[in-house]
Amino acid sequence: MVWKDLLVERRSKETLNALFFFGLLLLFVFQFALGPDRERLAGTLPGLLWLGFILSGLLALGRTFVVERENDCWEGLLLAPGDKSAIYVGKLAGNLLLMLAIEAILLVLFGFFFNLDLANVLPGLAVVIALGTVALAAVGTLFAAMTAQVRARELLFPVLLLPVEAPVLLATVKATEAVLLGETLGSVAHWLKLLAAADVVYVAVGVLTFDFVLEA
Amino acid sequence: MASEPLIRVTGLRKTFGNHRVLDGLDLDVRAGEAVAVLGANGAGKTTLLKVLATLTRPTRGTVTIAGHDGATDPELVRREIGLVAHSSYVYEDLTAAENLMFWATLAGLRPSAAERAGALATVELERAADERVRTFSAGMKRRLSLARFVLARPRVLLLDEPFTGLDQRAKKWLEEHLASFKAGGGAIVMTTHSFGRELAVADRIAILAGGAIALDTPRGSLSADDVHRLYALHAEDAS
Amino acid sequence: MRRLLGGVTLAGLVAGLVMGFAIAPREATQGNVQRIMYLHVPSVWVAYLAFGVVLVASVVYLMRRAEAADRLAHASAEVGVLFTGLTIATGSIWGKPTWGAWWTWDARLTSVSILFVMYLGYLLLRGMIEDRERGARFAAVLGIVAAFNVPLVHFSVYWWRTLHQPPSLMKPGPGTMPDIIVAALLVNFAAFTLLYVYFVTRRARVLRLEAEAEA
Amino acid sequence: MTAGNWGFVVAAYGLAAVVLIAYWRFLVRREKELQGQGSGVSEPQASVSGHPRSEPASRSPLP
Repeated sequence: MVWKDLLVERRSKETLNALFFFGLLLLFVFQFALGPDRERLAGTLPGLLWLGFILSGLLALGRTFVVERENDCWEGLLLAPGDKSAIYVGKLAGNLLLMLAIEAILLVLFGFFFNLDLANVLPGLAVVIALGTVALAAVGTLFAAMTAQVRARELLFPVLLLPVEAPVLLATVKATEAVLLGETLGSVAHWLKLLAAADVVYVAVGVLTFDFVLEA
Repeated sequence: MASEPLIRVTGLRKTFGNHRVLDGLDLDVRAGEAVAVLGANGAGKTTLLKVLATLTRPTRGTVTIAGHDGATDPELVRREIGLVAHSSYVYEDLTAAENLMFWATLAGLRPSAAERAGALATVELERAADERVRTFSAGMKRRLSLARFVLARPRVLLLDEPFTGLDQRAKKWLEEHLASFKAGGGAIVMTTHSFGRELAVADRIAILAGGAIALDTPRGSLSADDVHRLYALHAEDAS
Repeated sequence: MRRLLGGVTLAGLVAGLVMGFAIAPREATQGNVQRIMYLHVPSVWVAYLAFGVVLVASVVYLMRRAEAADRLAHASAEVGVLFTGLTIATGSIWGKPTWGAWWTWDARLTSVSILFVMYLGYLLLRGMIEDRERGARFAAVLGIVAAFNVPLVHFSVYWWRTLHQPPSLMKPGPGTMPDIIVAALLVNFAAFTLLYVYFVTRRARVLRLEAEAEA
Repeated sequence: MTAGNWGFVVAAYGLAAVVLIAYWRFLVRREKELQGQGSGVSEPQASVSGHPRSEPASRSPLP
């Protein structure tokens, strides 16, 4: 599954290119909306960063099953005998790779535009981002499969996903804030534990229920 | 032939909202038999195929394929069937060989390179194996989607308007392919809204109207004109 | 049976009102506004109860495919959203005289609001799917995800609000409440639970009738 | 600060009463509607009693 999706993506390069551009635009929008004042931006930076991740994540995750829909392969997946959770894990892994790639790009752009010194905080930041991204992608993949066949899916997907991801967003923003201020990961251990718990719960629920989403 | 039919549908009903698409449909298909289901657009042909393929659950009634109930054991049913719908289930950005490999892997098969090449040769796509599906014609895509079943060897083929959009050569090829599938003990259900090549393959003709089979008759020596006369008669009756 | 339940519920609600307004005294620090608690706290309780029932019914539906379980989940989610809305509204009305603002990002109000939008999404999803069976399946999956999310929401919001500022704003600490107020609260808890059962059974019946009319 | 606060209490209870009664009336009306329709048009078995019964006659086990 991962192999197939990556292959498709490499051939078309649609998603990654578009998302790169989207990330760049987001930065401009943030900058314009908040003004050029560095001081003020610094306080909102963790929030902005995750807002950027979430928005591009919504786009990327929402497209999870577009390949299937455009090629009418949805029913084919369904009809494949065997365990459907393998499809979920495959899609999740693909989404994770995609999102981490986008986030890496966004992070570099943020560092560049907002004059951040990322080198020192990178290890801590990487942990937070990785934990948060798994949680985002796990629920996102599941919900994308659910909304793929529904009317008004572009609307329904974020409407369902955002409230569910609220705790993840709170945790990641707070943890990112601490890391950017130079605090150790230990000081935000409770947030990291919450994120880890969310990761475990979301992935487990996803694996267990994906069968029911896909089947008809 | 006193054996249990390969496909047995009893009292099938499927509703969408307030609309009963299928209502009280019965159908039996035996091994080595091909049934052509004729019906107007919107008569429920595709819905029938989807229910047979375990893609949607019946509202009422049962579908049994090779002794497995589609509602309770969809996995077992899925091992026995091959569905070729309007959509061809191929990824446009992958090559023919990659598509085949993907679907085989998903089905839990581990075909050797020779087997894969053999399957592509069976559907006469060996020369296009490494070309992207995007460049294929409709006939080639349909052949490719059939290639999956050369590997998986289902006992039941479900075809949604299989001859539509194919050129003469592809039609002839499909006809022969279906005939040999039948000869190998497989059962075929195919839908159509107007008879062409289907007549040659079908052993029985079933007219779908008013949500049920209005007429189920051996093809015998019926001509396409006869079938259409029957269709007009029974479809109007039911509606 | 149903009339009996309705009657008992009504009696319970009346008893709750009497307890809350006539028998329980004016609370010393908050004054009469505290009486909103008799409405607010049982509403939260019913909301959590309802979402717990959604979880159980969803799991049962996915395992057994019993349509009754699906209807129970649907009815319970709807009633849950109703009471969550009430919780937020009454909390907000309580907040105005107490904190001087209709809305503060208080930990409880925030987490209840997240639940509100989460389950509103659940109802939205149900409304958007034509195929009854598929709608039931997807809703069940969402009901499970949402329920497992409840503790995560709770902790995250609690830490978010309280870790960097003293957690002093709203503490109707049970230890400090006079017995009579506790008693009034308990009566209202019971009455609201009955009301929940009454609403859910009725709503589930309506859903069954709708399904039968369609089939 | 207490004198005017009855207004808030009344508002809270009033709102709750309006919402709950409205929902109750919605349930009653919808049920009447469906029952009238059910007994008039389709199958006679369409519930007259209030028994919670799942899908009648849907899964007949015998072939």
